[in-house]
Amino acid sequence: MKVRVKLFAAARELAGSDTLELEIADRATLADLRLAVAKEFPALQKLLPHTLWAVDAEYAANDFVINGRSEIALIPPVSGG
Amino acid sequence: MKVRVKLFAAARELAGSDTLELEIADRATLADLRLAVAKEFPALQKLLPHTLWAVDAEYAANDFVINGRSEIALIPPVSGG
Amino acid sequence: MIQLTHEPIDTATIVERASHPQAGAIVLFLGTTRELTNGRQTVALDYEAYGKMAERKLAELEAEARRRWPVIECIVVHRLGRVPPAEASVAIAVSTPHRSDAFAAGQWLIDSLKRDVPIWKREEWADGTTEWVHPGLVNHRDTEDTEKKTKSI
Amino acid sequence: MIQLTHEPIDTATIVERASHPQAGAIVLFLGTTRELTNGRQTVALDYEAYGKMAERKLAELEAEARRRWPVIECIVVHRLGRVPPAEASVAIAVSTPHRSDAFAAGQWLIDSLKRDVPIWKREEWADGTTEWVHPGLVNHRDTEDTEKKTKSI
Repeated sequence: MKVRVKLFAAARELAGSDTLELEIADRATLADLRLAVAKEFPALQKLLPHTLWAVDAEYAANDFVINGRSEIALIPPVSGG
Repeated sequence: MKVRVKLFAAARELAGSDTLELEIADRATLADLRLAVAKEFPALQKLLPHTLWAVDAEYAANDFVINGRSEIALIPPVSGG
Repeated sequence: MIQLTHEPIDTATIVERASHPQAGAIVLFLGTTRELTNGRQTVALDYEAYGKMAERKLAELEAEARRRWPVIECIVVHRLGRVPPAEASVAIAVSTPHRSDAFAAGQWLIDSLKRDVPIWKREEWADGTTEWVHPGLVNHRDTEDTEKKTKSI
Repeated sequence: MIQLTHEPIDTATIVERASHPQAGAIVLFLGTTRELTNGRQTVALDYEAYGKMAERKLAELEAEARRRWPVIECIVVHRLGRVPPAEASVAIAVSTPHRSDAFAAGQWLIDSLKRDVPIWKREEWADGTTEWVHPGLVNHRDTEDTEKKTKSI
């Protein structure tokens, strides 16, 4: 299954792109996705342990099962305000 | 000794004047002045127990000894803001 | 900066004065005339001050706030005279490097102002009556209202 | 009302929107760009948002504030893009019948915004370097600085 991951801030700059594209197994979770991102995009490895996931613009837990229709975003520690 | 007492808000309205004039004994305190005001201006009797004194634009204690040069004001419970 | 004024309070100017390149936070508090108090309708509030003493106390409060918190700019303005509903009777703006100090100083300043500064308000009720507000004092009118309520239960 | 904007924040309009005849208090919080952070000079902050999610989270925060406090008007505006020193990156205005609720709700809103809303700032330092701010992350540059300091002691 192909997934796209939206990137922001330092994650976007480290990856050199505002979107990642990866192939993951059907019924993979966000935890699986994190491992896949770390493997395929080494530039993000140091940042990844500090990030959260958003699915369809809402925070989502690591055990969330990814489907092909959702918008997935990697959320580094926020610093608005 | 003649003293003047500045009045504000309900005290001013109850007395019908923004200043009281009284004769008090030399070396009288503010506590003495309160008794004198209550006696000479009965309209203020109900309000007086709830008031503070100011001498020269600063709160002053009941045992303050009045001198002829100070500006004395009766301060009802404040309600600014 | 402290000020007593008979003019409407210009909040934009106050925020402008509180702004500073070393400030990370500005808290502006506005006390505004509320149209309903315990179900009774207010046409306006009318403020009176012992001007000389009120200015002195406000200056003391600003100085004390600066001792307690790392205040960069501090503006306290109290309006006098008639203040209609939704308009501000008091404005307090504080800027600090970090936000928690601005909130703490702003709240302390308005709490202290209401407790210590010789300013008084008079309610102008919709029924044409007026009433000085002196907290802790039960006025004749309030007593009547309470009796009526008690009887109607 | 919540808003993300690339324009300078108009605080006068926000205060105007927070005013209401049933309100006795308005608290306005402004987060402003600070020129110095730990002795380093900031030329500007540059804000980026995950727009769709930031708007949703801000709307949730407004709804939650209205559940917790008797909020009459609530305005939260966050500026995006480049914000020079002394200008506001965020404005939060809350009006309530009584002042303690306005302070509590305003402080809770900015604390929650900084913790939950997907917005990020990038420091633009006077030496020409830039640096995304990700709390909890030690970046390479900070590590170097710490090492230098440690060695010089």
